[in-house]
Amino acid sequence: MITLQLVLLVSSALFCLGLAIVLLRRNAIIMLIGIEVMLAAANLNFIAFWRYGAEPGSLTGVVFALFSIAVAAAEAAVGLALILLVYRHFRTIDPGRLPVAHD
Amino acid sequence: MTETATLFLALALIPLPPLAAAAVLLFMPGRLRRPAGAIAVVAQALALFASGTVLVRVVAGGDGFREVLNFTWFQLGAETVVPLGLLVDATNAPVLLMVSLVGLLVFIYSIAYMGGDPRAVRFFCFLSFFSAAMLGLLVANSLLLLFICWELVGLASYLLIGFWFQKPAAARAARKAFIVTRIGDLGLFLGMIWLYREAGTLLFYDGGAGVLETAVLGGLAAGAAGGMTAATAIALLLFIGAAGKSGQVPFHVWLPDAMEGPTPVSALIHAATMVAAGVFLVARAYPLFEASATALSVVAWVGAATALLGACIAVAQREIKRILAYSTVSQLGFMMLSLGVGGPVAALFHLLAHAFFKALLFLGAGSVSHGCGEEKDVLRMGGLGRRMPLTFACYGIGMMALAGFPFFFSGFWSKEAILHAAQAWPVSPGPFWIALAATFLTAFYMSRQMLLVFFGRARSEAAAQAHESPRLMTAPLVILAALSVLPLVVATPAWPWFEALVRGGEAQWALSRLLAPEVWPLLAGSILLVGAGVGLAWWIYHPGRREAAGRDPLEDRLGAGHRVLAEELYWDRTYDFTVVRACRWSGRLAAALDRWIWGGAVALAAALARLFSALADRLDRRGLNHGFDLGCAGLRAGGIGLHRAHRGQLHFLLTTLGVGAVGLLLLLAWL
Amino acid sequence: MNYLELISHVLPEIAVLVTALVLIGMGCAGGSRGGGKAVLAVTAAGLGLALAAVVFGPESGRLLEGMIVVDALTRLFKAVLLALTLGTALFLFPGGEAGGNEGRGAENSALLLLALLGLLVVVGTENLLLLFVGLELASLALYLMVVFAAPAGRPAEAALRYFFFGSVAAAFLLFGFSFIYGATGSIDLRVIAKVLAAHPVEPILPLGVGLALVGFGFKVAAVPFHLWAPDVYQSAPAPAAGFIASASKVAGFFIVAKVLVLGFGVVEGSADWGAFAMGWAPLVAVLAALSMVVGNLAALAQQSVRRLLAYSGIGHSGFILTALVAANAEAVRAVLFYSVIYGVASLAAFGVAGCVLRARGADRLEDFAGLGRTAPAAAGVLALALLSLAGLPPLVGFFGKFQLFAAALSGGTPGTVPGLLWLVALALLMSAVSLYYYLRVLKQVFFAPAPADAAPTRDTSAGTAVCLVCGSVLVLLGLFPSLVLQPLQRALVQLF
Amino acid sequence: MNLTASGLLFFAFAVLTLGAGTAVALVREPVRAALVGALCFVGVGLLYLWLGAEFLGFIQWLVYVGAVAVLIVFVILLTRREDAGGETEGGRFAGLRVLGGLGVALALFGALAAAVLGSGSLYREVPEEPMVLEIAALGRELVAGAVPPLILVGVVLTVALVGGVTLALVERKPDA
Repeated sequence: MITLQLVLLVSSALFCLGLAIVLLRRNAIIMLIGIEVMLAAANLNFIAFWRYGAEPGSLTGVVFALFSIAVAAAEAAVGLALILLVYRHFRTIDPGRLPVAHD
Repeated sequence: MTETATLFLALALIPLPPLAAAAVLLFMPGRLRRPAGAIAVVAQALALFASGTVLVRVVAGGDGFREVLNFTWFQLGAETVVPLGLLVDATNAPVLLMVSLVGLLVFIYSIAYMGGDPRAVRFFCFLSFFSAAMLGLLVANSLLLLFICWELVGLASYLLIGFWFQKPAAARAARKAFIVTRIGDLGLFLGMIWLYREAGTLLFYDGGAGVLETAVLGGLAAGAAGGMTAATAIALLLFIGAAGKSGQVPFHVWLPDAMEGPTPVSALIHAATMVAAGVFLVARAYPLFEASATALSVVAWVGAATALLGACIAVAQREIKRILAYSTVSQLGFMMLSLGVGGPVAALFHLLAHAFFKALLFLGAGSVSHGCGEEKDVLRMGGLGRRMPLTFACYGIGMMALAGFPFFFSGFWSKEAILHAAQAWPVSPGPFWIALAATFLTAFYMSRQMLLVFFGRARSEAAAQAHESPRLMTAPLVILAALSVLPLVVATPAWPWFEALVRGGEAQWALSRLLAPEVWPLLAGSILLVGAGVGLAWWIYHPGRREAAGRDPLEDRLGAGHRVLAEELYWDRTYDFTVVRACRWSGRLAAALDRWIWGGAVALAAALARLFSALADRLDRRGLNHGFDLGCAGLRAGGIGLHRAHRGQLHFLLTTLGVGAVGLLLLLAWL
Repeated sequence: MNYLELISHVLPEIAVLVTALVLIGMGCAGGSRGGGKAVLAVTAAGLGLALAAVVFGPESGRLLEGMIVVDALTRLFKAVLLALTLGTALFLFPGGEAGGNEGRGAENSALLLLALLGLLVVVGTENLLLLFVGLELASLALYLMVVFAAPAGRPAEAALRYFFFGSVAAAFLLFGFSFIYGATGSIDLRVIAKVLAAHPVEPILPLGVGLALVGFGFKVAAVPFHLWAPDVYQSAPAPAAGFIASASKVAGFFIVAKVLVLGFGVVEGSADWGAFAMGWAPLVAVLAALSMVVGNLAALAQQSVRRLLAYSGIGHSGFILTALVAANAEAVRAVLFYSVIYGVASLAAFGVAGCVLRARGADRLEDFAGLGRTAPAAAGVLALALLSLAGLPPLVGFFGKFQLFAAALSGGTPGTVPGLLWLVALALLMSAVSLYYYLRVLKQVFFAPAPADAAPTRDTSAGTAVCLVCGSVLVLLGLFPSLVLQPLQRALVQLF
Repeated sequence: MNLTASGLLFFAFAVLTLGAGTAVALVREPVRAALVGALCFVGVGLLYLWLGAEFLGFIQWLVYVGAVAVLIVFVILLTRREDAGGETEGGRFAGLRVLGGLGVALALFGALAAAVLGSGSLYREVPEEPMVLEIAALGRELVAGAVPPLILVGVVLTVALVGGVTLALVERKPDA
């Protein structure tokens, strides 16, 4: 009774929620969480397509999701390192308060 | 070696010596001015010799002579071959001779004129480079090769106009010339690509498969695309390029400004050769134009408008070179007009004749201002006839050739042929009457210039102490004067040798044709018109009159009309009111949007505003003079507004990304 | 499957990876402190080895469902990427010191190589999974490179922007890939193409392609996904900016062309004027048009030359995408050819900008005044690069543009108005605008007198060599385009 | 439409996940936002479980809840000294910004939902046979078919490590 469509709607909503977090919050760390939510939504898609797929014997979707979790973790690490660096220089993690590059 | 091989060796030798000279001069130390000039002159002389050989061969070849040498530039896979080619026929052989001859004379003149300039070596390098590109353009048998040389000619012109870049006006004029002609080149480029799409080749002649041969032309003229045939569209696009280079009305604005360059440059590039490249392109691609009556009509009307407007504006100019520049615009209009009404031979002959006498006039003008201390205003000269007799005599011959004095000048007969062709045009009598008016005005403004410069009393200190120029400068004048007279024999209705050469057939000598009923009334009429023009000029500017220095008697007689003409028809002012305003306002709009409305709409709206202003800029530039520079400033201001939109905060950037994504998806949904 | 076979097909990548690890080791051991020369030597040696591995490695192979693909095309582009990276390294790490950050040369070079590794993987795969991981590897390394050489405030801010922009774009890309996987059941481009040819297309497939285009648009800096580029180009240290502008962009265009034409050629749709049809062609056409207009107009207003180059790069993305819309073999050839020469030209331009930046401390237009006299080699190459970008014959940029636009017009039946005429006309108009701002730079370089107190701009010997190589490439390819076109054509014949 | 236990469970997990996600967007205090973020990741893991990918669910919890969320909270604590009051809703156009962000997100959702609802083949139920993700099969896949990405992910993590370490090293050498 739960169709694939419903799962996809949930993942789409999750993706847009992640985007909304990125666009609405002015704390770089929370924005980072938003990005992770977006990536998680994509993973949910992969798993859903795998589960509802024609040939569940193939593990493609799961493997893709697995790797993207790892990549997302690395991305989070780099992001946090950059945020810390910016914090050290500007004493803020609000991107809106960073001096914008001028020329 | 076979005869054909020798011919192509000679053909290849035409652009190569100047190119080699340019390469050598590029690396030559700046103090070796004399050797530099010598190298350039020798290279040019070689090119002239080769051109002469080629012309002799063409003349000997007779009827419809055409030799083509195509070679593969490179090949991709089995079927895609990119060929280039060389071509010699009666269309380009005389022009080749003219370009290398005028080039040689100008080079010699330059040794004297530019001898003292610290960057003379660079100057000769650029001149040789220009000459090589121009000659390459003429011998090309491929629109691609022609276009490459075409662009190089533009680059050389940019470098030469801006040669005295310390003068801000020169730098501006150079940029303006480069960019305005390049806008024309866009049309040519687009036409070339389109032609390539239709024909699959860009060779002019290729044993039946070239773009100017019947097989391809038939295909081009057949298909209807959006109300016109492909031939019409392509021909019009090519004509945009030709109009840009040859200073036809929408694009003529760069030509008068280009006079900021050194005088030899004006003579070589902006009188004799480069500006003729557009006319030559149309003549070269004439079969393509003939395939489309619409395109030919456009050419005719644009040419007529240019001829008249150029002549009108020239009437009220005061700067000696500027008068000549507008006269060049006007004469180029005559050539285009002739092409449009179906007289390509007359156009070609006028091109050749004009090249000699206009180069003569420009060099003469250079000699005049050289003689009276770089004075340029004709109203502050006067009485130079006595102090510079040789220049006066040569200039007089050039002036009479340009004005169309009867019988003994090449200009008379070439103009006669053009008028004749225009009269015979079945589509409309308009261009013919316009051409007659322009003929009258030409005689008037040239007489005005003569009277003001060489007759009467000196109206300034400098003019009173004028002296004749050095031998090296006057010698080319004499030769050019001779050349302005001599070619008359080959293209009179009595002995249409030139027409026979280009069109094929045998020229018969028959003096009686001059008195044929379809010839003599026009002949007589145009002589009357020229006489009227000269008489009017004499009436207004006769040497005995006493006016304050620096005042043009025409001003009093024409009143407000004179001001309109002197201000070059107020095109600047109009331009300022329309385009520049539009640019500035759209820039402000972009900035305001940036400030007040948040979101991705900003970038979009700013981009649209910029797009429109850029379009407006392009559109309204037609017919508008140095407001162009203001236009560029407006464009820049708009660009700044757009740039501000991008300097937003991270959230703005990310939202724009989101808006872009949504936009893409909505576009998908909409489709 | 045989590991040995696998290894033999990825030898270039292994060479780059090992070199990067060696450099990291050198960094840990403090090796770079002694002298950057050692770092540069190791980097160059590693790149040389990788180049050799490309040249002498296996000529074709397709392993693990298209994860590793070796054919003439991938080998050609791996070689191009390696060469561009070598140029970046020689040009922009003078003496191995990166912008005053002594002692970081080793790690910096390692990151450069790791970014390159990501790009090599991306070029050599037809599998969406490896494509994604490779892109992420390149992106992460580049984020770090932007901030790495001089972790002062401004690069840090630029890196943070770059990171957020890139991460959001990557999320879009991944989300799009998930839909593509769902709609076709595969992540192998060849299989996807087969499935699409056989089955009706549902809306989620174009949805997936559209979302993926966001990610690709970020990579090639196409409007409206370009906003990171000006800041990053301007604030990043020269090596990173040069790499982003050349190698990274070449790989970006390669992968966009390959994915769209190879995998989704069936759902191309149409961007012909008045006959738009659903598919990726109208989307790419819109991106192309926006990029050309925004990039070229915004470049008019720039004072910083690197920013100007960034906007001009955005404009060039538009030109390149214009041809891609036509989506035939000719178009792919034109796109790939132009992206290569664009990479060379912008490497040269960024290299010279980097030299000026080092000598005078800024890269405003005024700082280029008199360069023609103080550093003629650099100025000459800058002129060649900019005029080539402007498309002036006989430099190679002219022929590249001719090919691009000829390819864009090549579709449709002869005798009718070409469907993409509107796009090509816009592109030509914008390329006329571009001439204006390139001339602004060149005017400063050749015609403005150098300020009396300016530090002289010196070329390093390696820098001069790269200059000369880039310059001669631009001229030589202009005269003999077949040097690159011929192998490209041969490689493409296998593909189509 | 009859709700089965499994269906109810799906809705519960979905509501948990989306609710927690919404909370991240709304909660002002960074630490709390991070904690509800972790809850969101837990919900995503539950959805993985529901879909039969137990292994991935556990990985999700391990990586996100165990490592990333902890790291995030840690960084928030590191950076909160002067940012204690959470983010300032400063700027003249905060309202417009929120409106724009919401608008973009909603429009995107509309586009996604339209495409998903318009695809007929997605109206399909879960295949009947019980689905178990065999870890052994996954392992075999990783060492056989997915070796290149496996190694590459290792490299990606190396980059993150090098980056983190080196950027941290900068702290010891404050710039002049």
